Amino acid sequence: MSEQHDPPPTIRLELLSRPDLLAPVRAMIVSLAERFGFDDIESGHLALAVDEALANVIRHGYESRPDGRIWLTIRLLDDPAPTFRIEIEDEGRQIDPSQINPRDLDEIRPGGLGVHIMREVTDACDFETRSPRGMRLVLEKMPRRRPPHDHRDADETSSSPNRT
Amino acid sequence: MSEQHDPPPTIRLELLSRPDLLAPVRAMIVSLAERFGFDDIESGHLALAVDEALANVIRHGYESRPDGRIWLTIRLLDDPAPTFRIEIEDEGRQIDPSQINPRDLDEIRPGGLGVHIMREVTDACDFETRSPRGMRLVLEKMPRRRPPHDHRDADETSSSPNRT
Amino acid sequence: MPSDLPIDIETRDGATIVRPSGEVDLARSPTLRTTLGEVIGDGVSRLVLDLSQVDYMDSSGVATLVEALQQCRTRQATLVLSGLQDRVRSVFEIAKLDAVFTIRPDLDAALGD
Amino acid sequence: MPSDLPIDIETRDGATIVRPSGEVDLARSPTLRTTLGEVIGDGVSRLVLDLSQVDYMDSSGVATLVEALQQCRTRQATLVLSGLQDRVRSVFEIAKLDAVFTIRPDLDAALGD
Ligand SMILES: Nc1ncnc2c1ncn2[C@@H]1O[C@H](COP(=O)(O)OP(=O)(O)O)[C@@H](O)[C@H]1O
Ligand SMILES: Nc1ncnc2c1ncn2[C@@H]1O[C@H](COP(=O)(O)OP(=O)(O)O)[C@@H](O)[C@H]1O
Repeated sequence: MSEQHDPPPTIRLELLSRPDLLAPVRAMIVSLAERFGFDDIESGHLALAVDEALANVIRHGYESRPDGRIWLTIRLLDDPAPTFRIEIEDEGRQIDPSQINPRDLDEIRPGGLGVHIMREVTDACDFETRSPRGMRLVLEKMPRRRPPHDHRDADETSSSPNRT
Repeated sequence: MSEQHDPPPTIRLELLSRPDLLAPVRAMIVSLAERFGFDDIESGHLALAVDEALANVIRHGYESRPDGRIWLTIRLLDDPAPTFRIEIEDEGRQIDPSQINPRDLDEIRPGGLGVHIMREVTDACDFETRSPRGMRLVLEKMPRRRPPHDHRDADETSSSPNRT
Repeated sequence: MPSDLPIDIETRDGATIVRPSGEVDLARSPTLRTTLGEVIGDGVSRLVLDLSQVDYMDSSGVATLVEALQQCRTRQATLVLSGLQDRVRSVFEIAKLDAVFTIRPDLDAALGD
Repeated sequence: MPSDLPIDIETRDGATIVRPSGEVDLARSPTLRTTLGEVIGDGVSRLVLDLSQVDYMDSSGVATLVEALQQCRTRQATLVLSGLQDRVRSVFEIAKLDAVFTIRPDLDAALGD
Protein backbone atom coordinates (compact mmCIF):
# COMPACT_ATOMS: atom_id res chain seq x y z
CA MET A 1 0.00 0.00 0.00
CA SER A 2 2.49 2.58 -1.23
CA GLU A 3 1.68 6.25 -0.81
CA GLN A 4 4.02 7.46 -3.52
CA HIS A 5 1.30 8.55 -5.89
CA ASP A 6 -1.14 9.87 -3.31
CA PRO A 7 -1.87 13.57 -2.99
CA PRO A 8 -0.99 15.14 0.37
CA PRO A 9 -3.55 14.46 3.08
CA THR A 10 -6.32 17.00 3.28
CA ILE A 11 -6.48 16.55 7.04
CA ARG A 12 -4.32 14.44 9.34
CA LEU A 13 -5.42 13.89 12.92
CA GLU A 14 -3.57 12.45 15.87
CA LEU A 15 -5.72 11.60 18.87
CA LEU A 16 -5.68 9.74 22.14
CA SER A 17 -7.59 6.46 22.51
CA ARG A 18 -10.41 8.09 24.49
CA PRO A 19 -14.05 7.21 23.77
CA ASP A 20 -15.08 10.83 24.41
CA LEU A 21 -13.16 11.89 21.28
CA LEU A 22 -15.36 9.79 18.97
CA ALA A 23 -18.14 12.38 18.81
CA PRO A 24 -15.83 15.29 17.84
CA VAL A 25 -14.23 13.14 15.12
CA ARG A 26 -17.66 12.12 13.78
CA ALA A 27 -18.74 15.78 13.68
CA MET A 28 -15.69 16.67 11.61
CA ILE A 29 -16.18 13.77 9.20
CA VAL A 30 -19.87 14.56 8.64
CA SER A 31 -19.14 18.20 7.89
CA LEU A 32 -16.28 17.31 5.55
CA ALA A 33 -18.30 14.66 3.73
CA GLU A 34 -21.24 17.02 3.22
CA ARG A 35 -18.90 19.60 1.72
CA PHE A 36 -17.47 16.88 -0.54
CA GLY A 37 -20.92 16.19 -1.97
CA PHE A 38 -22.12 13.29 0.16
CA ASP A 39 -25.78 13.31 1.07
CA ASP A 40 -26.94 13.06 4.70
CA ILE A 41 -27.09 9.27 4.74
CA GLU A 42 -23.72 8.78 3.09
CA SER A 43 -22.05 11.31 5.43
CA GLY A 44 -23.61 9.55 8.40
CA HIS A 45 -22.42 6.17 7.13
CA LEU A 46 -18.87 7.41 6.63
CA ALA A 47 -18.83 8.79 10.19
CA LEU A 48 -20.27 5.49 11.45
CA ALA A 49 -17.52 3.49 9.72
CA VAL A 50 -14.83 5.72 11.25
CA ASP A 51 -16.50 5.51 14.68
CA GLU A 52 -16.58 1.69 14.54
CA ALA A 53 -12.96 1.56 13.42
CA LEU A 54 -11.79 3.89 16.20
CA ALA A 55 -13.88 2.03 18.79
CA ASN A 56 -12.16 -1.21 17.76
CA VAL A 57 -8.71 0.36 18.03
CA ILE A 58 -9.61 1.64 21.51
CA ARG A 59 -11.14 -1.66 22.73
CA HIS A 60 -8.96 -4.24 20.98
CA GLY A 61 -5.75 -2.45 19.96
CA TYR A 62 -5.34 -0.56 23.25
CA GLU A 63 -7.53 -2.75 25.51
CA SER A 64 -9.43 0.40 26.58
CA ARG A 65 -6.34 2.26 27.81
CA PRO A 66 -6.96 6.00 27.17
CA ASP A 67 -3.34 6.98 26.42
CA GLY A 68 -2.75 5.16 23.13
CA ARG A 69 -2.23 7.21 20.01
CA ILE A 70 -4.34 6.93 16.87
CA TRP A 71 -3.69 8.60 13.50
CA LEU A 72 -6.37 9.41 10.97
CA THR A 73 -5.29 10.49 7.50
CA ILE A 74 -8.05 11.84 5.34
CA ARG A 75 -7.62 12.30 1.61
CA LEU A 76 -10.13 13.52 -0.93
CA LEU A 77 -9.14 11.73 -4.13
CA ASP A 78 -10.41 12.69 -7.57
CA ASP A 79 -9.12 9.84 -9.65
CA PRO A 80 -10.72 7.85 -11.19
CA ALA A 81 -13.86 8.90 -9.31
CA PRO A 82 -14.29 11.27 -6.36
CA THR A 83 -13.39 9.16 -3.32
CA PHE A 84 -12.88 9.69 0.37
CA ARG A 85 -9.93 7.68 1.63
CA ILE A 86 -9.40 7.47 5.39
CA GLU A 87 -6.44 5.62 6.89
CA ILE A 88 -6.57 4.74 10.58
CA GLU A 89 -3.33 3.69 12.24
CA ASP A 90 -2.41 2.67 15.78
CA GLU A 91 0.52 1.28 17.77
CA GLY A 92 -1.53 -1.27 19.68
CA ARG A 93 -2.01 -5.02 19.65
CA GLN A 94 -1.78 -6.68 16.26
CA ILE A 95 -4.08 -9.25 14.74
CA ASP A 96 -3.74 -11.24 11.52
CA PRO A 97 -6.01 -9.36 9.07
CA SER A 98 -7.40 -12.68 7.82
CA GLN A 99 -8.75 -13.24 11.35
CA ILE A 100 -10.85 -10.07 11.24
CA ASN A 101 -14.11 -11.27 9.83
CA PRO A 102 -17.72 -10.37 10.39
CA ARG A 103 -19.54 -13.01 12.38
CA ASP A 104 -22.68 -14.86 11.32
CA LEU A 105 -25.49 -12.38 11.96
CA ASP A 106 -28.10 -15.12 12.40
CA GLU A 107 -26.72 -15.72 15.85
CA ILE A 108 -28.31 -13.09 18.09
CA ARG A 109 -25.74 -11.87 20.58
CA PRO A 110 -24.24 -8.56 21.65
CA GLY A 111 -20.97 -7.59 19.94
CA GLY A 112 -19.26 -8.72 16.80
CA LEU A 113 -21.08 -6.17 14.63
CA GLY A 114 -18.46 -3.46 14.10
CA VAL A 115 -16.55 -4.98 11.18
CA HIS A 116 -19.78 -6.00 9.45
CA ILE A 117 -21.11 -2.44 9.70
CA MET A 118 -17.83 -0.94 8.44
CA ARG A 119 -17.81 -3.23 5.39
CA GLU A 120 -21.47 -2.60 4.69
CA VAL A 121 -21.26 1.22 4.62
CA THR A 122 -17.95 1.67 2.75
CA ASP A 123 -16.57 0.74 -0.68
CA ALA A 124 -13.28 -0.58 0.71
CA CYS A 125 -12.26 -1.70 4.19
CA ASP A 126 -8.77 -3.25 4.31
CA PHE A 127 -6.75 -4.14 7.39
CA GLU A 128 -3.01 -4.69 7.50
CA THR A 129 -0.40 -4.91 10.24
CA ARG A 130 2.03 -2.03 10.69
CA SER A 131 5.69 -2.41 11.43
CA PRO A 132 6.76 -2.78 14.20
CA ARG A 133 3.45 -2.46 16.03
CA GLY A 134 -0.21 -1.76 15.49
CA MET A 135 -2.69 -1.99 12.66
CA ARG A 136 -3.53 0.09 9.61
CA LEU A 137 -7.05 0.21 8.22
CA VAL A 138 -7.91 1.87 4.91
CA LEU A 139 -11.52 2.88 4.38
CA GLU A 140 -12.77 4.22 1.07
CA LYS A 141 -16.12 5.64 0.14
CA MET A 142 -17.43 7.29 -3.00
CA PRO A 143 -20.35 9.71 -3.03
CA ARG A 144 -23.21 8.11 -4.98
CA ARG A 145 -26.64 6.84 -4.26
CA ARG A 146 -27.18 3.11 -4.22
CA PRO A 147 -30.19 1.11 -3.14
CA PRO A 148 -29.81 -0.01 0.46
CA HIS A 149 -28.49 -3.54 1.09
CA ASP A 150 -27.70 -4.56 -2.46
CA HIS A 151 -24.95 -2.11 -3.40
CA ARG A 152 -22.43 -4.94 -3.09
CA ASP A 153 -24.26 -7.14 -5.60
CA ALA A 154 -24.97 -4.54 -8.26
CA ASP A 155 -23.01 -3.99 -11.47
CA GLU A 156 -20.91 -1.30 -9.90
CA THR A 157 -19.13 -3.87 -7.73
CA SER A 158 -16.74 -4.62 -10.57
CA SER A 159 -15.33 -1.10 -10.42
CA SER A 160 -15.33 -0.98 -6.63
CA PRO A 161 -12.03 -1.48 -4.82
CA ASN A 162 -13.75 -3.57 -2.17
CA ARG A 163 -11.91 -6.72 -1.29
CA THR A 164 -14.01 -8.49 1.32
CA MET B 1 6.43 29.14 25.45
CA SER B 2 7.99 25.83 26.54
CA GLU B 3 5.93 22.70 26.32
CA GLN B 4 7.96 20.73 28.83
CA HIS B 5 5.24 20.58 31.45
CA ASP B 6 2.28 20.20 29.12
CA PRO B 7 0.28 17.00 28.94
CA PRO B 8 0.22 15.27 25.53
CA PRO B 9 -2.16 16.85 23.04
CA THR B 10 -5.67 15.47 23.14
CA ILE B 11 -6.00 16.01 19.41
CA ARG B 12 -3.46 17.26 16.89
CA LEU B 13 -4.60 18.21 13.42
CA GLU B 14 -2.64 18.97 10.28
CA LEU B 15 -4.62 20.57 7.48
CA LEU B 16 -4.21 22.35 4.18
CA SER B 17 -4.88 26.09 3.92
CA ARG B 18 -8.25 25.59 2.24
CA PRO B 19 -11.25 27.71 3.28
CA ASP B 20 -13.56 24.69 2.82
CA LEU B 21 -11.86 22.97 5.78
CA LEU B 22 -12.95 25.68 8.22
CA ALA B 23 -16.45 24.25 8.70
CA PRO B 24 -15.24 20.69 9.51
CA VAL B 25 -12.74 22.09 12.03
CA ARG B 26 -15.44 24.23 13.65
CA ALA B 27 -17.75 21.20 13.92
CA MET B 28 -15.03 19.24 15.71
CA ILE B 29 -14.24 22.09 18.10
CA VAL B 30 -17.89 22.67 19.02
CA SER B 31 -18.44 18.97 19.77
CA LEU B 32 -15.24 18.75 21.81
CA ALA B 33 -16.02 21.92 23.76
CA GLU B 34 -19.54 20.75 24.58
CA ARG B 35 -18.14 17.47 25.92
CA PHE B 36 -15.65 19.48 27.98
CA GLY B 37 -18.47 21.32 29.72
CA PHE B 38 -18.75 24.49 27.65
CA ASP B 39 -22.26 25.79 27.08
CA ASP B 40 -23.58 26.50 23.57
CA ILE B 41 -22.38 30.09 23.48
CA GLU B 42 -18.90 29.32 24.79
CA SER B 43 -18.47 26.42 22.36
CA GLY B 44 -19.58 28.65 19.51
CA HIS B 45 -17.16 31.37 20.60
CA LEU B 46 -14.24 28.95 20.80
CA ALA B 47 -15.02 27.70 17.27
CA LEU B 48 -15.31 31.32 16.09
CA ALA B 49 -11.88 32.18 17.52
CA VAL B 50 -10.29 29.18 15.79
CA ASP B 51 -12.11 30.02 12.53
CA GLU B 52 -10.82 33.61 12.60
CA ALA B 53 -7.29 32.43 13.39
CA LEU B 54 -7.28 29.88 10.54
CA ALA B 55 -8.81 32.40 8.13
CA ASN B 56 -5.96 34.82 8.94
CA VAL B 57 -3.34 32.12 8.38
CA ILE B 58 -4.94 31.30 5.01
CA ARG B 59 -5.31 34.93 3.89
CA HIS B 60 -2.21 36.56 5.37
CA GLY B 61 0.23 33.73 6.13
CA TYR B 62 -0.37 31.86 2.86
CA GLU B 63 -1.82 34.71 0.77
CA SER B 64 -4.81 32.46 -0.06
CA ARG B 65 -2.71 29.64 -1.55
CA PRO B 66 -4.55 26.37 -0.78
CA ASP B 67 -1.45 24.16 -0.34
CA GLY B 68 0.05 25.60 2.84
CA ARG B 69 0.08 23.45 5.95
CA ILE B 70 -1.49 24.42 9.27
CA TRP B 71 -1.17 22.56 12.59
CA LEU B 72 -3.71 22.72 15.36
CA THR B 73 -2.77 21.27 18.74
CA ILE B 74 -5.64 20.95 21.16
CA ARG B 75 -5.06 20.31 24.85
CA LEU B 76 -7.59 20.02 27.63
CA LEU B 77 -5.73 21.29 30.69
CA ASP B 78 -6.92 20.80 34.25
CA ASP B 79 -4.50 22.94 36.15
CA PRO B 80 -5.14 25.36 37.79
CA ALA B 81 -8.62 25.55 36.24
CA PRO B 82 -10.15 23.51 33.38
CA THR B 83 -8.85 25.21 30.24
CA PHE B 84 -8.91 24.60 26.52
CA ARG B 85 -5.57 25.45 24.93
CA ILE B 86 -5.34 25.52 21.16
CA GLU B 87 -2.07 26.23 19.36
CA ILE B 88 -2.22 27.16 15.69
CA GLU B 89 1.03 27.00 13.72
CA ASP B 90 1.92 27.70 10.09
CA GLU B 91 4.95 27.98 7.80
CA GLY B 92 3.76 31.12 6.05
CA ARG B 93 4.63 34.79 6.05
CA GLN B 94 5.76 36.21 9.38
CA ILE B 95 4.67 39.41 11.05
CA ASP B 96 6.01 41.09 14.18
CA PRO B 97 3.45 40.12 16.88
CA SER B 98 3.44 43.69 18.18
CA GLN B 99 2.07 44.74 14.78
CA ILE B 100 -1.00 42.51 15.15
CA ASN B 101 -3.48 44.79 16.83
CA PRO B 102 -7.22 45.21 16.62
CA ARG B 103 -8.14 48.38 14.76
CA ASP B 104 -10.33 51.18 16.09
CA LEU B 105 -13.88 49.88 15.75
CA ASP B 106 -15.37 53.38 15.50
CA GLU B 107 -14.21 53.50 11.93
CA ILE B 108 -16.82 51.64 9.89
CA ARG B 109 -15.09 49.61 7.19
CA PRO B 110 -14.96 46.01 6.03
CA GLY B 111 -12.10 43.92 7.44
CA GLY B 112 -9.83 44.33 10.41
CA LEU B 113 -12.23 42.56 12.78
CA GLY B 114 -10.70 39.09 13.13
CA VAL B 115 -8.11 39.79 15.81
CA HIS B 116 -10.59 41.86 17.81
CA ILE B 117 -13.12 39.00 17.75
CA MET B 118 -10.48 36.41 18.73
CA ARG B 119 -9.37 38.51 21.73
CA GLU B 120 -12.93 39.21 22.77
CA VAL B 121 -14.09 35.56 22.91
CA THR B 122 -10.99 33.94 24.47
CA ASP B 123 -9.06 34.25 27.73
CA ALA B 124 -5.66 34.33 26.02
CA CYS B 125 -4.65 35.07 22.45
CA ASP B 126 -0.86 35.29 21.98
CA PHE B 127 1.05 35.45 18.71
CA GLU B 128 4.72 34.65 18.24
CA THR B 129 6.98 33.98 15.27
CA ARG B 130 8.17 30.42 14.64
CA SER B 131 11.66 29.50 13.56
CA PRO B 132 12.53 29.51 10.69
CA ARG B 133 9.16 30.40 9.18
CA GLY B 134 5.56 31.03 10.07
CA MET B 135 3.60 32.09 13.12
CA ARG B 136 2.34 30.41 16.27
CA LEU B 137 -0.84 31.52 17.99
CA VAL B 138 -1.92 30.22 21.39
CA LEU B 139 -5.60 30.54 22.27
CA GLU B 140 -6.93 29.69 25.71
CA LYS B 141 -10.47 29.53 26.97
CA MET B 142 -11.98 28.40 30.26
CA PRO B 143 -15.54 27.17 30.60
CA ARG B 144 -17.45 29.62 32.76
CA ARG B 145 -20.25 32.05 32.32
CA ARG B 146 -19.44 35.70 32.25
CA PRO B 147 -21.60 38.69 31.42
CA PRO B 148 -21.14 39.65 27.75
CA HIS B 149 -18.77 42.54 26.98
CA ASP B 150 -17.39 43.18 30.43
CA HIS B 151 -15.56 39.92 31.18
CA ARG B 152 -12.28 41.70 30.55
CA ASP B 153 -12.93 44.34 33.19
CA ALA B 154 -14.24 42.08 35.93
CA ASP B 155 -12.30 40.79 38.94
CA GLU B 156 -11.46 37.56 37.20
CA THR B 157 -9.09 39.39 34.84
CA SER B 158 -6.33 39.20 37.42
CA SER B 159 -6.28 35.41 37.23
CA SER B 160 -6.69 35.33 33.47
CA PRO B 161 -3.62 34.69 31.35
CA ASN B 162 -4.75 37.28 28.81
CA ARG B 163 -2.00 39.57 27.66
CA THR B 164 -3.58 41.95 25.23
CA MET C 1 -15.32 15.44 30.61
CA PRO C 2 -18.98 14.72 31.26
CA SER C 3 -19.85 11.53 29.37
CA ASP C 4 -23.39 11.41 30.66
CA LEU C 5 -26.25 10.33 28.55
CA PRO C 6 -29.41 11.96 29.92
CA ILE C 7 -32.02 9.21 30.48
CA ASP C 8 -35.67 9.78 31.50
CA ILE C 9 -37.61 6.98 33.15
CA GLU C 10 -41.41 6.99 33.38
CA THR C 11 -44.18 4.48 34.17
CA ARG C 12 -47.37 4.58 32.09
CA ASP C 13 -50.14 2.07 31.24
CA GLY C 14 -48.28 -0.67 33.09
CA ALA C 15 -45.13 -0.17 31.05
CA THR C 16 -41.78 1.30 32.05
CA ILE C 17 -40.60 3.83 29.47
CA VAL C 18 -36.87 4.53 29.22
CA ARG C 19 -35.94 7.57 27.09
CA PRO C 20 -32.23 8.30 26.49
CA SER C 21 -31.23 11.50 24.63
CA GLY C 22 -28.20 12.23 22.53
CA GLU C 23 -25.58 10.05 20.89
CA VAL C 24 -25.25 6.46 22.09
CA ASP C 25 -21.64 5.57 21.28
CA LEU C 26 -18.72 3.85 23.03
CA ALA C 27 -18.47 6.78 25.49
CA ARG C 28 -22.14 6.75 26.39
CA SER C 29 -23.52 3.24 25.95
CA PRO C 30 -22.19 2.14 29.38
CA THR C 31 -24.62 4.60 31.01
CA LEU C 32 -27.53 3.15 29.05
CA ARG C 33 -26.38 -0.40 29.86
CA THR C 34 -26.36 0.33 33.60
CA THR C 35 -29.81 1.95 33.53
CA LEU C 36 -31.38 -0.87 31.50
CA GLY C 37 -29.79 -3.47 33.78
CA GLU C 38 -31.32 -1.77 36.83
CA VAL C 39 -34.77 -1.36 35.30
CA ILE C 40 -34.89 -4.98 34.10
CA GLY C 41 -33.47 -6.20 37.43
CA ASP C 42 -36.36 -4.43 39.21
CA GLY C 43 -38.69 -6.97 37.58
CA VAL C 44 -40.43 -4.88 34.95
CA SER C 45 -42.85 -6.87 32.79
CA ARG C 46 -43.08 -4.46 29.86
CA LEU C 47 -40.19 -2.20 28.85
CA VAL C 48 -40.50 0.45 26.15
CA LEU C 49 -37.28 2.05 24.97
CA ASP C 50 -38.23 5.38 23.41
CA LEU C 51 -35.36 6.23 21.03
CA SER C 52 -36.97 9.37 19.56
CA GLN C 53 -34.34 11.58 21.23
CA VAL C 54 -31.37 9.48 20.09
CA ASP C 55 -29.65 11.05 17.05
CA TYR C 56 -26.87 8.53 16.71
CA MET C 57 -26.14 4.94 17.66
CA ASP C 58 -23.17 2.74 16.85
CA SER C 59 -22.60 -0.99 17.40
CA SER C 60 -21.82 -0.45 21.10
CA GLY C 61 -25.35 0.95 21.51
CA VAL C 62 -26.87 -1.86 19.45
CA ALA C 63 -24.95 -4.44 21.53
CA THR C 64 -26.38 -2.84 24.68
CA LEU C 65 -29.91 -3.28 23.33
CA VAL C 66 -29.28 -6.90 22.27
CA GLU C 67 -28.10 -7.61 25.81
CA ALA C 68 -31.23 -5.98 27.25
CA LEU C 69 -33.41 -8.05 24.87
CA GLN C 70 -31.76 -11.24 26.08
CA GLN C 71 -32.24 -10.25 29.73
CA CYS C 72 -35.92 -9.48 29.08
CA ARG C 73 -36.45 -12.83 27.34
CA THR C 74 -34.86 -14.70 30.25
CA ARG C 75 -37.27 -12.95 32.62
CA GLN C 76 -40.28 -13.28 30.32
CA ALA C 77 -40.55 -9.51 30.05
CA THR C 78 -41.25 -7.78 26.73
CA LEU C 79 -39.01 -5.13 25.19
CA VAL C 80 -40.33 -2.73 22.54
CA LEU C 81 -38.28 -0.07 20.72
CA SER C 82 -40.08 3.06 19.51
CA GLY C 83 -39.44 6.31 17.66
CA LEU C 84 -36.22 5.31 15.88
CA GLN C 85 -34.79 8.12 13.75
CA ASP C 86 -33.82 7.10 10.20
CA ARG C 87 -30.11 6.94 10.86
CA VAL C 88 -30.61 4.78 13.96
CA ARG C 89 -33.02 2.46 12.13
CA SER C 90 -30.42 2.13 9.37
CA VAL C 91 -27.90 0.67 11.87
CA PHE C 92 -30.43 -1.95 12.99
CA GLU C 93 -31.07 -2.84 9.33
CA ILE C 94 -27.36 -3.15 8.55
CA ALA C 95 -26.94 -5.40 11.62
CA LYS C 96 -29.99 -7.41 10.42
CA LEU C 97 -31.62 -6.83 13.80
CA ASP C 98 -34.66 -4.92 12.57
CA ALA C 99 -36.63 -8.20 12.49
CA VAL C 100 -35.28 -9.43 15.84
CA PHE C 101 -36.53 -6.47 17.87
CA THR C 102 -40.15 -5.41 18.18
CA ILE C 103 -40.03 -1.92 16.67
CA ARG C 104 -42.95 0.56 16.73
CA PRO C 105 -43.08 3.95 14.98
CA ASP C 106 -43.88 5.93 18.13
CA LEU C 107 -44.58 5.71 21.83
CA ASP C 108 -48.38 5.48 21.43
CA ALA C 109 -48.04 2.51 19.10
CA ALA C 110 -45.56 0.90 21.49
CA LEU C 111 -47.91 1.33 24.47
CA GLY C 112 -50.99 0.30 22.51
CA ASP C 113 -49.78 -3.20 21.63
CA MET D 1 -15.99 20.59 -3.30
CA PRO D 2 -19.18 22.59 -3.60
CA SER D 3 -18.69 25.84 -1.69
CA ASP D 4 -22.08 27.20 -2.64
CA LEU D 5 -24.16 29.17 -0.29
CA PRO D 6 -27.82 28.78 -1.33
CA ILE D 7 -29.33 32.28 -1.70
CA ASP D 8 -33.02 33.05 -2.36
CA ILE D 9 -33.98 36.38 -3.88
CA GLU D 10 -37.53 37.72 -3.77
CA THR D 11 -39.29 41.05 -4.35
CA ARG D 12 -42.11 42.05 -1.99
CA ASP D 13 -43.73 45.38 -0.96
CA GLY D 14 -41.18 47.32 -3.01
CA ALA D 15 -38.24 45.70 -1.26
CA THR D 16 -35.75 43.15 -2.52
CA ILE D 17 -35.31 40.34 -0.02
CA VAL D 18 -32.06 38.37 -0.10
CA ARG D 19 -32.07 35.17 1.99
CA PRO D 20 -28.82 33.16 2.27
CA SER D 21 -28.85 29.78 4.09
CA GLY D 22 -26.09 28.00 5.94
CA GLU D 23 -22.74 29.10 7.28
CA VAL D 24 -21.25 32.35 5.98
CA ASP D 25 -17.52 31.89 6.43
CA LEU D 26 -14.34 32.48 4.39
CA ALA D 27 -15.37 29.70 1.97
CA ARG D 28 -18.86 31.03 1.40
CA SER D 29 -18.87 34.79 1.91
CA PRO D 30 -17.57 35.40 -1.65
CA THR D 31 -20.84 33.97 -3.00
CA LEU D 32 -22.86 36.35 -0.81
CA ARG D 33 -20.61 39.26 -1.80
CA THR D 34 -21.20 38.62 -5.51
CA THR D 35 -24.97 38.32 -5.08
CA LEU D 36 -25.26 41.48 -2.97
CA GLY D 37 -23.05 43.39 -5.44
CA GLU D 38 -25.36 42.39 -8.30
CA VAL D 39 -28.58 43.20 -6.46
CA ILE D 40 -27.30 46.60 -5.32
CA GLY D 41 -25.87 47.30 -8.79
CA ASP D 42 -29.33 46.69 -10.26
CA GLY D 43 -30.45 49.88 -8.49
CA VAL D 44 -32.58 48.49 -5.67
CA SER D 45 -33.92 51.18 -3.32
CA ARG D 46 -34.73 48.96 -0.33
CA LEU D 47 -32.74 45.82 0.43
CA VAL D 48 -33.72 43.41 3.21
CA LEU D 49 -31.18 40.76 4.13
CA ASP D 50 -33.09 37.96 5.84
CA LEU D 51 -30.51 36.13 7.96
CA SER D 52 -32.97 33.74 9.62
CA GLN D 53 -31.47 30.75 7.78
CA VAL D 54 -27.85 31.67 8.59
CA ASP D 55 -26.52 29.54 11.50
CA TYR D 56 -23.00 30.90 11.53
CA MET D 57 -21.15 34.01 10.44
CA ASP D 58 -17.53 35.00 10.93
CA SER D 59 -15.73 38.29 10.26
CA SER D 60 -15.54 37.57 6.53
CA GLY D 61 -19.36 37.52 6.47
CA VAL D 62 -19.57 40.66 8.60
CA ALA D 63 -17.08 42.42 6.30
CA THR D 64 -19.27 41.47 3.32
CA LEU D 65 -22.27 43.11 4.99
CA VAL D 66 -20.31 46.25 5.90
CA GLU D 67 -19.28 46.56 2.26
CA ALA D 68 -22.91 46.16 1.16
CA LEU D 69 -23.97 48.81 3.67
CA GLN D 70 -21.44 51.26 2.25
CA GLN D 71 -22.57 50.55 -1.32
CA CYS D 72 -26.18 51.10 -0.30
CA ARG D 73 -25.33 54.40 1.41
CA THR D 74 -23.48 55.64 -1.68
CA ARG D 75 -26.54 54.89 -3.80
CA GLN D 76 -29.02 56.22 -1.23
CA ALA D 77 -30.58 52.80 -0.86
CA THR D 78 -31.55 51.39 2.54
CA LEU D 79 -30.27 48.08 3.93
CA VAL D 80 -32.09 46.27 6.74
CA LEU D 81 -30.96 43.04 8.41
CA SER D 82 -33.62 40.73 9.84
CA GLY D 83 -34.00 37.45 11.69
CA LEU D 84 -30.50 37.22 13.15
CA GLN D 85 -29.97 34.05 15.20
CA ASP D 86 -28.38 34.62 18.62
CA ARG D 87 -24.92 33.46 17.62
CA VAL D 88 -24.91 35.70 14.54
CA ARG D 89 -26.16 38.69 16.53
CA SER D 90 -23.37 38.04 19.04
CA VAL D 91 -20.73 38.54 16.29
CA PHE D 92 -22.26 41.91 15.37
CA GLU D 93 -22.20 42.90 19.03
CA ILE D 94 -18.57 41.88 19.47
CA ALA D 95 -17.68 43.87 16.33
CA LYS D 96 -19.68 46.80 17.76
CA LEU D 97 -21.73 46.90 14.55
CA ASP D 98 -25.11 46.18 16.10
CA ALA D 99 -25.79 49.93 16.29
CA VAL D 100 -24.39 50.66 12.83
CA PHE D 101 -26.80 48.36 10.96
CA THR D 102 -30.57 48.65 11.00
CA ILE D 103 -31.57 45.34 12.57
CA ARG D 104 -35.16 44.06 12.83
CA PRO D 105 -36.33 40.92 14.64
CA ASP D 106 -38.05 39.37 11.61
CA LEU D 107 -38.97 39.87 7.99
CA ASP D 108 -42.38 41.43 8.73
CA ALA D 109 -40.81 44.06 10.96
CA ALA D 110 -38.14 44.71 8.32
CA LEU D 111 -40.75 45.18 5.57
CA GLY D 112 -43.08 47.21 7.78
CA ASP D 113 -40.63 50.04 8.50
N1 LIG E 1 -8.14 -2.45 15.61
C1 LIG E 1 -8.15 -3.75 15.96
N2 LIG E 1 -7.11 -4.29 16.61
C2 LIG E 1 -7.12 -5.57 16.99
N3 LIG E 1 -8.15 -6.42 16.74
C3 LIG E 1 -9.24 -5.97 16.10
C4 LIG E 1 -9.30 -4.61 15.68
N4 LIG E 1 -10.49 -4.43 15.07
C5 LIG E 1 -11.15 -5.61 15.11
N5 LIG E 1 -10.40 -6.54 15.73
C6 LIG E 1 -10.80 -7.97 15.93
O1 LIG E 1 -11.93 -8.25 15.10
C7 LIG E 1 -13.02 -8.77 15.88
C8 LIG E 1 -14.37 -8.35 15.30
O2 LIG E 1 -14.61 -6.96 15.56
P1 LIG E 1 -16.09 -6.37 15.60
O3 LIG E 1 -16.84 -6.88 14.41
O4 LIG E 1 -16.01 -4.90 15.72
O5 LIG E 1 -16.78 -7.01 16.86
P2 LIG E 1 -16.38 -6.85 18.42
O6 LIG E 1 -15.42 -5.72 18.50
O7 LIG E 1 -17.69 -6.57 19.11
O8 LIG E 1 -15.80 -8.17 18.80
C9 LIG E 1 -12.76 -8.30 17.28
O9 LIG E 1 -13.33 -9.12 18.25
C10 LIG E 1 -11.22 -8.28 17.35
O10 LIG E 1 -10.74 -9.56 17.65
N1 LIG F 1 -1.58 34.49 10.70
C1 LIG F 1 -1.17 35.73 10.31
N2 LIG F 1 -0.06 35.86 9.55
C2 LIG F 1 0.34 37.08 9.16
N3 LIG F 1 -0.29 38.23 9.48
C3 LIG F 1 -1.41 38.17 10.23
C4 LIG F 1 -1.91 36.92 10.69
N4 LIG F 1 -3.02 37.17 11.41
C5 LIG F 1 -3.21 38.50 11.40
N5 LIG F 1 -2.25 39.13 10.70
C6 LIG F 1 -2.12 40.62 10.51
O1 LIG F 1 -3.00 41.25 11.44
C7 LIG F 1 -3.90 42.14 10.75
C8 LIG F 1 -5.26 42.22 11.45
O2 LIG F 1 -6.00 41.00 11.25
P1 LIG F 1 -7.59 41.00 11.36
O3 LIG F 1 -8.00 41.72 12.60
O4 LIG F 1 -8.04 39.59 11.26
O5 LIG F 1 -8.13 41.84 10.14
P2 LIG F 1 -7.96 41.59 8.57
O6 LIG F 1 -7.46 40.20 8.42
O7 LIG F 1 -9.32 41.79 8.02
O8 LIG F 1 -6.97 42.62 8.11
C9 LIG F 1 -3.97 41.60 9.33
O9 LIG F 1 -4.29 42.60 8.40
C10 LIG F 1 -2.55 41.06 9.13
O10 LIG F 1 -1.66 42.09 8.74
